[in-house]
Amino acid sequence: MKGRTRLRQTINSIYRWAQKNSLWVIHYNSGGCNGCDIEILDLLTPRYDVERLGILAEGSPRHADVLLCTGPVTRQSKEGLLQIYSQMPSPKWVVAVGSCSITGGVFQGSPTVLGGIDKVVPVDLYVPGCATRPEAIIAAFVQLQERIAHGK
Amino acid sequence: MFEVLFYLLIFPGFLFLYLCSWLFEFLDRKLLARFQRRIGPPWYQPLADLIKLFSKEDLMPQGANEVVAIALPIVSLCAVLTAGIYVPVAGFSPESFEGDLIIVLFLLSIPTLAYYLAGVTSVGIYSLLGGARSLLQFFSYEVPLLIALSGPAVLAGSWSIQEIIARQSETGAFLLFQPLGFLLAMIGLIGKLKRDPLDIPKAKSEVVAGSLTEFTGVKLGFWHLVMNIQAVVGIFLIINLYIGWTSAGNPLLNISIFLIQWLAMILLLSTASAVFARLRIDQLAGLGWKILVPLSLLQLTVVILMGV
Amino acid sequence: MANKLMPEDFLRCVSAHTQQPCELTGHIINETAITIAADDLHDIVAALMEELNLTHLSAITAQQREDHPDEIQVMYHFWQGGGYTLIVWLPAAEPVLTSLMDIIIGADFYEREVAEMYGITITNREETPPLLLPDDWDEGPPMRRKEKSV
Amino acid sequence: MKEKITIPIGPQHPLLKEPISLRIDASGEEVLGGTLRLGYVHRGIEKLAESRTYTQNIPLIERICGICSHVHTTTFCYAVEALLGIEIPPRAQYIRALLCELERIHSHLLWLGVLAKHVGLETVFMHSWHDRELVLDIMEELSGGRVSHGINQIGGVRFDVDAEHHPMMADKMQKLHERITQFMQIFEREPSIKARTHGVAPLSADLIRQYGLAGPVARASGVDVDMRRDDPLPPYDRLDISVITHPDGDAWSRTYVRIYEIYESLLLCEKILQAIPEGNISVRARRKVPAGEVVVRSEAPRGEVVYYLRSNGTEYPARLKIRTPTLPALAIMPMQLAQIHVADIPVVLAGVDLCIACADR
Repeated sequence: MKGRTRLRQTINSIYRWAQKNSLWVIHYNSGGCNGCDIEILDLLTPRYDVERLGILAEGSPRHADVLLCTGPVTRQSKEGLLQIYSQMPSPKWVVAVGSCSITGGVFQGSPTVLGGIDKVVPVDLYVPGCATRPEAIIAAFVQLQERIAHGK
Repeated sequence: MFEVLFYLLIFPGFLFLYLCSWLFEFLDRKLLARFQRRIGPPWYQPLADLIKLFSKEDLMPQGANEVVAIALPIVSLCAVLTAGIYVPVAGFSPESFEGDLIIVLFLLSIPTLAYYLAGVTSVGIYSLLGGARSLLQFFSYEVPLLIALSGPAVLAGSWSIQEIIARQSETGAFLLFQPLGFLLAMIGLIGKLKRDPLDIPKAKSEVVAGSLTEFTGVKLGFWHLVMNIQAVVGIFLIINLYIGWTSAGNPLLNISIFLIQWLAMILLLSTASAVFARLRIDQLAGLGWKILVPLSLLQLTVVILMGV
Repeated sequence: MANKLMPEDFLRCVSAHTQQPCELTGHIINETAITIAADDLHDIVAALMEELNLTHLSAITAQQREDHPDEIQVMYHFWQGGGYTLIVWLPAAEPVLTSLMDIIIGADFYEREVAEMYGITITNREETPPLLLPDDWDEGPPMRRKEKSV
Repeated sequence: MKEKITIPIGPQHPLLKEPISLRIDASGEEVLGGTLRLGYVHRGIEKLAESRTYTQNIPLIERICGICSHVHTTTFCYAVEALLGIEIPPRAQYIRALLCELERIHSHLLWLGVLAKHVGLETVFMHSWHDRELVLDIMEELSGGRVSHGINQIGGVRFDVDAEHHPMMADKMQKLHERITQFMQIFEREPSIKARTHGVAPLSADLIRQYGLAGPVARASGVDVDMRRDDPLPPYDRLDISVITHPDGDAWSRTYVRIYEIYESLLLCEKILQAIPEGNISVRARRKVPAGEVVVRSEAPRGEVVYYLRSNGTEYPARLKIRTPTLPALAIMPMQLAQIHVADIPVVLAGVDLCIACADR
């Protein structure tokens, strides 16, 4: 029996190493001011270039591991957020980028705003900042990678 | 028996082709990144991507046909691997007979048809669109590609790749005789591999991920493997048909010369993908039938006259 | 650039198409405004378009002022060299407007927004889904004053 | 494969940075038409603005849209200052105009990258967004923020343009100028781009006038209107602006107009930096605004922004109406969709230069 569990452990650690080094990201804006979205797109550009960390931007939720969402979930875009989250194969992680995706930020109190991604989907990492800086998002990715390496 | 297993699994078989496809994907993404003033992925990225895809949960869209969705990537992987066996690497190929060029061409176009079937069977509008576009694209690049690739066969007077290589070592590389044929073969290869200027079936901003939109986990991993190995085998084929091979003493030197030719071709492909914008499907069809086919026919007649 | 429209011929054209007396008011800075009745809005705008070629409808603003709680003020901001506004007052109980879509197609989105934000029913145009409000919105027009909501 | 299909470009799609729901009905590769559903980004800004004081409103209004945040706060501040009857010092006017022009360059470069990405030219997307970092660096040096700058306040601006900013800005703008000329050459000579943009989704001038469009999309169809020249806010009446138009109104002319507008904005920035007068940068403004109404128009990167503001003597605005340029641009889009291929949808969407956060408010 001992050999089997050690085999399972090595396979799991290899899987974790692979998941750590190959995070495929899908971005969803749930009603924010697109300040954070252009900073997320900035991650792909030469100055910040997240492909060094093995991060790719994907178009289809089926191919994605990390859901990067911005915006203080408006009532109209809540159903889209749930649909994307359900389509993503596990293991999946959710990163909420920007102050309004954490608490509703400057749009708090508006009748059409739910105020925060964690009111709809479970969130793994919060990245504060109003128009989050690309460096902060990269720091969040590095932290997510360490968390994956240690088995969530 | 042991030797066949060695050929099948190790040298021109799965392991060698996988290592080549790993190197190909890494170099391709690295070169594209360097064209864009970016650093690009680390060397182990293709392996990490593949293992991660194998570790993912395998979702199946409700309406899709389970068996077909699993069978397609495996069938196209086998087709591409067997094509890899017949294509000589640095002048050496375990099996060669008259007419193996035609078999290789047929095996290399199985993944495209499998891609179309994958698109049609999986539920979802983007897969349907991606599948239909890949079929449309198949007809517009396949004819010029086949004619261009049959040019060397006509020149060498035989349909066996080894013969073509042997003939070229006597008369010099066919590239010098028919540069146009080489160009058409390259365009056809870009179309077959659905690479950047002609990546219409999987254009991210139009049809999300084409036929592969609904595929997850292991199946997606297989599809990526198929696409990469198809690229590797396609480049080997064009090197053999157009640059030929003259053995140079010890095997180490042979392998390195062949590798250099291979790297040059990858650079060519990456430059093409970094430089050109994506065409529309009707423009590609127009380009294919109005320009590529007449050119390839002209090329063929020139070759026939030259050959006689 | 089309010639600059003078306020005098703006007033002349508007008063030519309405019985009530109307005069230029300057209470909105940067704009020359005229208050008109709701039901001759349509043909005044039509006349303005033909005679003065005033086609650029910048925006439609609606509001329920605290000093006129039982009325809704709707303002059509035009622009040609300078700002020109037509002001219409509607009863807050059941506000009704005639659509300008048949002469200015651009008014479509502005009218739909004003209709759903203030609960104004707009006649002679087809029924359309909400423009900005979520599909499951059931709390009535959001911009109306809460204590006066009918 | 000629039966009718409906392609959902839903709330999430690689084509869209922001959520809208566009249902395209096509038969085969021909697009027949499209229906649009907005409201995914509607946060009720006008409702929120009534429950905040004028100074608290500036951070809110800055977050209507991340790309044109400075134009919104500038228009709002000019509206409040008009109601207060105060005149901000000329240096503050020039600094506001400088940031408006920098934001226009930033927005057009961003759009250039997005168009190239949709046409399949990842390389131009990477290069143009890398050069956009130059503009972001300048804005960060001036105001500390890359996207939302927070430089405006009622009565003037909060940060000054110091002496050592001038050489830094001049050098970066010179580099930007060379890069833009290279992009223009790429877009003019590259045959595959020309094939994808020439003659795609043309818009006639009177269609533009019927929809009341005024912006790069209108100028690309030959309608010669620019709020900086026709209805200028303070510093622009002292600067001469040449308006760039293009006669035939298709995807290529929209590209042409926007790229040359980057040149024009660079020139304007240099003129502003030379003509900037000395003096303090803000004036004290009372918290309570006397009763009154005002309408202010200004030129955002995407067209005409209209602000209607009414005050009732308290320190809270009584009514704030914002009309952003993307709304009419979205209204005209179904007309463009009726004559293109499925593969042209990205080019049309990029041509409209969608800013849904502006449109939905």
